[in-house]
Amino acid sequence: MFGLLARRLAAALPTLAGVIVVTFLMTRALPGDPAAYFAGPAATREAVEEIRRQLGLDQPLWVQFGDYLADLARGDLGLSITTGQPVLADIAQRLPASAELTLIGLLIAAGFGVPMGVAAALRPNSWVDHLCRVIATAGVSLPTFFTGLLLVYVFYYQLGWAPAPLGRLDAFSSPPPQVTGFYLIDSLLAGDIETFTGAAAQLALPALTLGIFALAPIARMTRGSMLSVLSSDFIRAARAAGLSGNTIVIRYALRNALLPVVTTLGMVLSFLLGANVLVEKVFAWPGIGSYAIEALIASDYAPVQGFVMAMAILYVALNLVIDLAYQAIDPRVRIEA
Amino acid sequence: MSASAAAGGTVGHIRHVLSENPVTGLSFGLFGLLVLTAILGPSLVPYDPLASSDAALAAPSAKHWFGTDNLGRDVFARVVVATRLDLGMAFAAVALVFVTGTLAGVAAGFLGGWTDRIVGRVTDTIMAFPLFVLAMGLVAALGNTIANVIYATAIINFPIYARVARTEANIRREAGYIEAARLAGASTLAVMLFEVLPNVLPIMMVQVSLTMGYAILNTAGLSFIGLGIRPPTAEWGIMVAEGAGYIVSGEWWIALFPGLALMLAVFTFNLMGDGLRDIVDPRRRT
Amino acid sequence: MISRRHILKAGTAAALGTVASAPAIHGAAAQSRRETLLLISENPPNSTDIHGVGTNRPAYEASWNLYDRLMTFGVKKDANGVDHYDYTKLEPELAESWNQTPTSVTFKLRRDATFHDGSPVTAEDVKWSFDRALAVGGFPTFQMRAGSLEKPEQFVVVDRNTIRIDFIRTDKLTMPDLAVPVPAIYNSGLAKRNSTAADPWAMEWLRANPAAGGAYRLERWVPGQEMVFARFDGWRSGKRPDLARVIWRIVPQAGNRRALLERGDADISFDLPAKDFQELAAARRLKIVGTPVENAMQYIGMNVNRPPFNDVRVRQAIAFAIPYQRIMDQVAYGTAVPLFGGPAQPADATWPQAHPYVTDLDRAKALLVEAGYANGFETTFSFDLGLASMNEPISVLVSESLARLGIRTTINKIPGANWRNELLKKEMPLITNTFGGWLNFPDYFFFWAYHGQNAVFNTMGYQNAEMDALIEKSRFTQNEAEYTDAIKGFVAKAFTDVPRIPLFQPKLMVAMRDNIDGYRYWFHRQLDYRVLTKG
Amino acid sequence: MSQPPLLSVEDLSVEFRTRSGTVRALEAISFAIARGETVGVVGESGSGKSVTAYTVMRLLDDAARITSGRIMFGGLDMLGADAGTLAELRGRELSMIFQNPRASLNPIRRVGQQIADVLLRHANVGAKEAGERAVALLAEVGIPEPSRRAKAYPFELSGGMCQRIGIAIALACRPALLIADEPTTGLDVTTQATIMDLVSELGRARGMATMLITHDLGLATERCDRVVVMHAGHVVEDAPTAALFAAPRHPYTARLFAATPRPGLALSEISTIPGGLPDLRRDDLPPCRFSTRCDRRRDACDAPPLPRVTHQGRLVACHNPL
Repeated sequence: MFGLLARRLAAALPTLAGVIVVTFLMTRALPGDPAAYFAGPAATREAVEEIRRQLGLDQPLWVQFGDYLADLARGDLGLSITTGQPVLADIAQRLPASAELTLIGLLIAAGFGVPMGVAAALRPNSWVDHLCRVIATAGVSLPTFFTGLLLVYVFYYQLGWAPAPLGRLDAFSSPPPQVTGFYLIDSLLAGDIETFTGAAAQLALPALTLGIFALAPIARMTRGSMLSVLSSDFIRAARAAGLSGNTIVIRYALRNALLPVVTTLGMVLSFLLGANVLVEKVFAWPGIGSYAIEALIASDYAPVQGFVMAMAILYVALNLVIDLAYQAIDPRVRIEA
Repeated sequence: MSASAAAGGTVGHIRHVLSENPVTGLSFGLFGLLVLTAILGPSLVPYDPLASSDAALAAPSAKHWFGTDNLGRDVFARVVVATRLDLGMAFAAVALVFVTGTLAGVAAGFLGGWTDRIVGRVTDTIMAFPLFVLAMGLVAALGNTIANVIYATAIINFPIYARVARTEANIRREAGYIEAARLAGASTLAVMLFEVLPNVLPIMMVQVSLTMGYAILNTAGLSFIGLGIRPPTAEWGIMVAEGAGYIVSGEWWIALFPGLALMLAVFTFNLMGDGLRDIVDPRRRT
Repeated sequence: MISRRHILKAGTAAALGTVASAPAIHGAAAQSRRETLLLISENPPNSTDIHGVGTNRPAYEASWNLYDRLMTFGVKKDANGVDHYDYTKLEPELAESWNQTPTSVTFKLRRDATFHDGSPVTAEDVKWSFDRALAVGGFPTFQMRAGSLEKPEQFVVVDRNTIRIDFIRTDKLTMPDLAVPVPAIYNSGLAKRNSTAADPWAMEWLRANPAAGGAYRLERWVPGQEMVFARFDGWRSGKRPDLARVIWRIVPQAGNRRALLERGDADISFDLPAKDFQELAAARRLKIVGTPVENAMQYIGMNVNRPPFNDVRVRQAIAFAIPYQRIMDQVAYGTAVPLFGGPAQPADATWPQAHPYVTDLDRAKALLVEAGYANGFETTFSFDLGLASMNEPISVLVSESLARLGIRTTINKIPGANWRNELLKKEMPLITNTFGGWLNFPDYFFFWAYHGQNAVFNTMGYQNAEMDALIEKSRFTQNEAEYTDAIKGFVAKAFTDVPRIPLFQPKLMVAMRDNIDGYRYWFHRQLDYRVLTKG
Repeated sequence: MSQPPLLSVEDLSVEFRTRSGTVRALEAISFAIARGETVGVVGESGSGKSVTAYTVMRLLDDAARITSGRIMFGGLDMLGADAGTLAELRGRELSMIFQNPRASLNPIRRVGQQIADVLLRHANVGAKEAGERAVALLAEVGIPEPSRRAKAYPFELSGGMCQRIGIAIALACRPALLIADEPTTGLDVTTQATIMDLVSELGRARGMATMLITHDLGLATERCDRVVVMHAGHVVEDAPTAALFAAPRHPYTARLFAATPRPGLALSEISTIPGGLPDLRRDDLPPCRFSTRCDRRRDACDAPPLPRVTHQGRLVACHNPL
């Protein structure tokens, strides 16, 4: 178990190194000039140059990179100009919001996508199959920003069913005492049902937006995987043994078919974390995606670097979790490991 | 089997796939429509897509099918004319990554060794980024131009191509005809380019159709946040972004129609990709 | 001196402290909505300390409501009956009275004034605060200097409740400059306790921890998301505010902000597109107030040092080619005062005022031919992406109109962070931009925007000896007639040479629910919670 | 035979629709199996043996179409039965063991549980009893340490073990007919014999009829009462083992015999069957699908229909039998 962890982390190191270098170069190439920003609105060109010198921005790139690495080694990700906060604190505070949103979105996608994939696989090339395919493809074809806007317009503005798109809680509630940072969990831990329903209501539309987008990969993967499992020998054997339809589809076929789907989930999740930057923007969701967008547009590069680092680490961690999940489901991997 | 029989077989196979999957036929039809719109669109539209007028924010009518935007420009004309740009950008990006990604992947899969390791590292590093944010960062860093949007879109799609091509080349590495070509004295490069590559191409063509949709979404997403396209150029993403502010005040048509066009285009390419995969590689249908 | 380390390396502890304190107020949600104002805006404040490095505009609002100053401005009704700060009247805030002589002013502080932590406000606190504004550099120091407040020796503690400010020159801006947001009064004892050897002015700590004594205290701040203010019941510097609590939420999408206001989920916002203000005003479902922003304008600037805009005929041609009315109708939507089609010569000594140009493509064409550009030319039209909602449609309409003269423009959107940098370089040939000054004097505007000192706001790089002479005269003359003539002179010059083409004077628009009263327009364009009431 | 057979297949034709055309997999085949009888179905790969088995089990996939015929099993019309009836029947009255035993087991379910699943479904027992009986069955099929092995996953067991599990599943509910589809393919020779012994032994003990599908004519003659020879979707010969062994009448059967290694036959004497199976997608298949490979072919062979002559309890489908 620890061996696997260590091997995995070692394998991820070159990737992380690549991410650090690329991010550093990319952010230095951003058009903004922190010196001009810090120098204030009425500064002369000389004043800006002076501040540039003080900030060390006149140093050769490799010296700046050295400084950056040294700071990174101390866990110092710098300060955000936009929020005025240390990037680490910002990310620590916003990550749970993104994670909660993305996970719920994924749950919605899996909740619909898996049954859709199964239904399609049970009757390939029937109208059910075609319908599932069209729905899933339509979902992934909708730009998330467009879906989000439409949902807000219809369900909040027109129908009034959804609460105002004001972030994780309505303005008059306070967040539950922080344990996990996931409001749904924290509010339940605190026994605060009102906050729980409030948080769930706020989550509904943005999570649905993400869910619609992630539906296709999950439904497709389930369908394909289900089709290949359904045509495999042991399903035929199970039928020959007269097992009931439910037992065959769920206990025999689906459990096997989910193995490759679990692997896909990792990809989908990392894909969603990227896709949710626009969703967060639309729903005023205080996650790290909207944080990164704002920072990038403002050429505020400490948050951009911090965000990318956080995502890269998350990506590695995610793959590790997927491996572990795979082990939990598949005895073959478990015993070999 | 004779050549004509083989050709007949392919046609028959395509016919079979289409009859089994009417949705694919529909996607081919839509694709034709999109391409025609991209080619002929600018000469067909009733209004200059860039000309403002006093008839601002007019609702859809017989005169303005999709209404007009905040500057009185005809939304229908803009949506139609934008087809060429949106498809063009996505196509350029996909063409770029098709060439580079396929070559890199084939080299990695066929040669193995350090080539494989380098390509693997590059793809891993790209994959570790949240792709949309990487694209944003690249465009912001390289400069806010259409060309850079295309490069950024190509870069974030690189891992998909490199990985698929790598797998396919790797499978074929030990194939009989490769051995035969090698024994016949062909150089490694020649074997790779003339034996492996042509065999990998059909599968990569399927990827083209599948990633076209993603490329369109990506370029539109970038222009949604103000990167890439310069006003007053008509482009679907930026039109949705501009129209977004008008939805709440009831002028839904400004965002809705470009949004629908965007969706339709992506939808077409995704469905077509599925269909092409059926034709090229029936076993892999998912 | 600012070190990069210093700025970019944050007091992690301070920020985490803010976050961790959130649960402590859990349960305050029950507070009645009637006493709570929900304010929404597009951009978040990044500090509570107006002296902080890189403090953004929304943070001025936080500072204004958290901190007190010695004096504040009076109030008057504007033409529409809306409360408007009165530049001519200074009123007591922390100072209960003052005595001004030609060489100094002496303030008596309120004896009963305390900071939020209960410690009394003393002259030492005032001295420390003003010293700090001068010491930290950047914007606060610049703003203090605008009122000839330049040296720490000018601030003299007379006794515990008395402070004297010595003048280094006669400056009509000194007294008003003491009532702007920058000279806020800090709790020096608290701040010093949280300073370090490396950070003697507690810059890091004060960013998230106000050491203030104003009408509101900071209840919670989740950076980038919300700031919550609670009324400070020990406030003595004015009438007890009506609102017990103010929740300020960040809502990035304009459409969502409108929806929130219309559905009654939010109470007030400045940040709506012009068109929404126009429609909401027409629908009468919300109270919409628009006040022309003093000394401010949206304009087209041309780089006078480069061809083709070094030729005044080309600049005049452009001024005749702008589709002014269409911009008013389709961009400003009535939220602005037009600045075109005025009389041939300046009518009075006010600023901004309408210039004589109107849309006349024939005259524009004739001028271009005369200048040798019969076939037009190619150029780039740049604007700040951060203000795209106004700038982008303006640039589209202008470039479409220029295209009729054969002038082919490429529109260049510059990210907000880079805009100031590009302005500093003074290389952009053609821009649209907005500029305004806090201090409402024509000569103040011209000194920054047209003077040969070539400040960053002189985005056109315009330098003209005659212009400079008129501006200098207006700044220092004591003679009213001479002052008026000088202003009319430089305004006329600005319109003839036309390095910048004024388009309109924007209005500061605010939308609020019907039950919100007491809104007051301030030159700093931020909301004053203290005077708002909710019925 | 006064008693009706346990299974009768009459005039059965099956087609597959594929992307490349229609495959006429079975054409008008007939045969029967009596209670307690062991019948071998023999032929090359692709001759339609497995399709026959799956058709009887009604386990064909969606691409298959039964174009004619009737299958009666214990008085039930199998082709007319609904899905529920069939599912009740399978595993209880009619069960099957497969070639490639490991692939026929659910890879991520413990083998004891897989046996118990069948018992729970058909045997009207509770979970606990099903578990116990599963262990007992494992013991019965000769698996040592059955209670430990019950907790194993298929990949932890050898191929032979897996096939024993397959047999345990198939026999769990004492079916009347067992279809064994090449049950020993892929197993080593000694295991092959043990498995076959097990099938015969348990079958005999339970009075069970067995349909043994194999390409190995030797194995069939060794184990079966009667042998049905199939070629390219036709039943070409159907005879009691002894009679068939003594004198094959169809040229294909004879060829098969010649191609089967047996004791006392030198390797050089083993002949191969020339040509391959015809492409069953062709529209112009000759009435006798063996005619292209047959050295006894005459012009009459091209004239439809294919004769199906039954004489003294043995059937031969040939114009020019031996």
